[in-house]
Amino acid sequence: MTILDSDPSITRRLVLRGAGSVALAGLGIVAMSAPTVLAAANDKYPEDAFKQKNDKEAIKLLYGRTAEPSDKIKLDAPEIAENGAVVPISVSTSLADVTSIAFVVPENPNVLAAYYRIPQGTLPNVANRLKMAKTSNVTVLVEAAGKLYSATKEVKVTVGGCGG
Amino acid sequence: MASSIRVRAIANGETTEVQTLIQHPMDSGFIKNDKGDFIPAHYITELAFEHNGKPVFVADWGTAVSKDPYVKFAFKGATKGDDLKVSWIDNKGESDTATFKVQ
Amino acid sequence: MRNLPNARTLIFGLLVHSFVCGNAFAASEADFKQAYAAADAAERQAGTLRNQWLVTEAALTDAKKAAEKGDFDRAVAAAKEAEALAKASIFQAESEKEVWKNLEIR
Amino acid sequence: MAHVDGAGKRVSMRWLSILLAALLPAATCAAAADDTDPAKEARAFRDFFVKKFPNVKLDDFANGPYSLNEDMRRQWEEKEQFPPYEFSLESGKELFAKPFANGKHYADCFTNSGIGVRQNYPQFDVKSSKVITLELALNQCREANGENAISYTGEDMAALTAYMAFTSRGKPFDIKIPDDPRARAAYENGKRYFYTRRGQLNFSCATCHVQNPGERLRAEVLAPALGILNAMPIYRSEWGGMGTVSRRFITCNSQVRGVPLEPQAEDYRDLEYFLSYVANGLPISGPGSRP
Repeated sequence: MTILDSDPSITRRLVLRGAGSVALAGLGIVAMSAPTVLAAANDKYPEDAFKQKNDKEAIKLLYGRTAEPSDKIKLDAPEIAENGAVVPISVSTSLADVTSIAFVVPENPNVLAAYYRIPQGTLPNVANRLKMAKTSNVTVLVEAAGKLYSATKEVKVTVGGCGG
Repeated sequence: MASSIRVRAIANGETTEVQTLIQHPMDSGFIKNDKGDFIPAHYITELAFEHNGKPVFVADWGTAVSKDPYVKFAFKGATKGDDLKVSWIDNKGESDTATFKVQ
Repeated sequence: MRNLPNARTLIFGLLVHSFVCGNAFAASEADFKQAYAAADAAERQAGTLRNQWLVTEAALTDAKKAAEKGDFDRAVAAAKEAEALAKASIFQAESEKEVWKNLEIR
Repeated sequence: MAHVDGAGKRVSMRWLSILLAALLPAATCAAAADDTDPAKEARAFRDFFVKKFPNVKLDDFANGPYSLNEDMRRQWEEKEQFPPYEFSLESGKELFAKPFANGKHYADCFTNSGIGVRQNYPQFDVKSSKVITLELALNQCREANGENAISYTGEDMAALTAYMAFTSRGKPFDIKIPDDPRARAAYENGKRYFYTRRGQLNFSCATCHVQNPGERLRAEVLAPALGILNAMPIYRSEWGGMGTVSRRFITCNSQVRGVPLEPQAEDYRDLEYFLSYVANGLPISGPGSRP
């Protein structure tokens, strides 16, 4: 870890102190000038897919097709999540021409967790940290050369990350 | 101005590995507070990375991404000193943008 | 885990206890006041021993709430439960004054 | 024990027998030795864990449950690539540097301006005859400079101690018990607190962290008592945020269904003194992250 002696800009005062719901208020002004990067990414946020309670429905809405399992996808997730609030999950694949990667957790209240668009020149490897409400399969979907592939692994969760 | 975004972008040969941590509650809307009321959903919906004006990675997120979210990816074509622009926007319309140097 | 059965025994004891403590007669406000005072005194003694239990506090709160609603049967039962719990915590603290040494790594 | 009426007596007798049943197994392993040299005790404490976990390197006990469980260790190492306490650490660095209203700084209250000193806390202060933890020292510094004390369980205290721990990473705990009966008494009191069973569950700190480290209690893998404070303060996924030593002790008490003491109560400070002393020689690893 070098954060304390590297980029001085990193030590700037934080607006986002803690999880306070009003913590983001200071950013309202920025929100006015919609981020250009987001504008440049012209694909629309798949809002309906993110609302789905059923994994098959979510995949259908997102891709309009079903996936076939592939052994060219390496899904890395723990056997037992130390806490469902933070489950490190990563994927890499040797499939060519990958255009998107999505993570689905069928036992979560909203099954679609994340959808990553992979432009040309970006490697088909993603690591992220997801919440899991309870023990569930985790399915990763890889869209490659116009086809849809998947890999699945079970993660045991004893302390859920969704509360309630 | 202060930033909620932390980025480590390290070039190694032709590949640049990017790790990002964002300070955000990522409230799912499924958790109750001490009073038993549901804390309203408040989560980042889109996170985008741009190198030389070209998007290199776009994340669409739902409620199941962990608090203070982390993501790692890698892309080709950047060299040390290049700018990497990072932006996010959440379901309440709040947002943040910051630019980092590839190291 | 060698020590978990202890916890289970205690929790089981509690369940049994609340079951056997059901009251057959109708209690009055005076009954409640007496039962509550006894429980409160015991809990304060546990406090001087720095060993109060969360369940005792919860039972005391229950007793008060039930009394406010005029449900003195429940209030007395909860106060008696609180007293028994407070006494158990006092017993625990008193016996631990010496017994803790048995666990020490030497 | 005096009882008001027959029903009360029945209940108490039942409780007595239950409690006795709970206590007896422990009572049978009594050791008669009355050798109470703290240095010797610390060695015995360390040897106990080294023997119990022969595959764990001594310094690694500073990493808590991650020293004992491979699957969890991988998740932890992944998280350490960009640890969740990083925002708190940065905020701590800023808070630490920010001058008080009188122009003085936290740095003025500490040796070496507060950098790389975390391993020397807690200290026994002969003047006030009490154990001074790092958290207490920070608030004493504030108050000496006309500032209000901050919450021992809050984010700012966690951030400040995170920063001070970070500048001390790798430095071995170096806790001193001065040749003073009061210092020795504080250590003994901390030890007593550590081994004393409490709460409705009838657990002591040692029940979980001496007898059962590495085991799962519900979902959590219990950390060994040796080195358990080296990683403080910690980001706990369960909390979704940072917590100080004070916060950790309080939650431990609640988890065994006991009413917690107030933060920085004498018993808690003495407990911290004892636990830090027996970890002498093990490196500071804080701030840490835990499930």
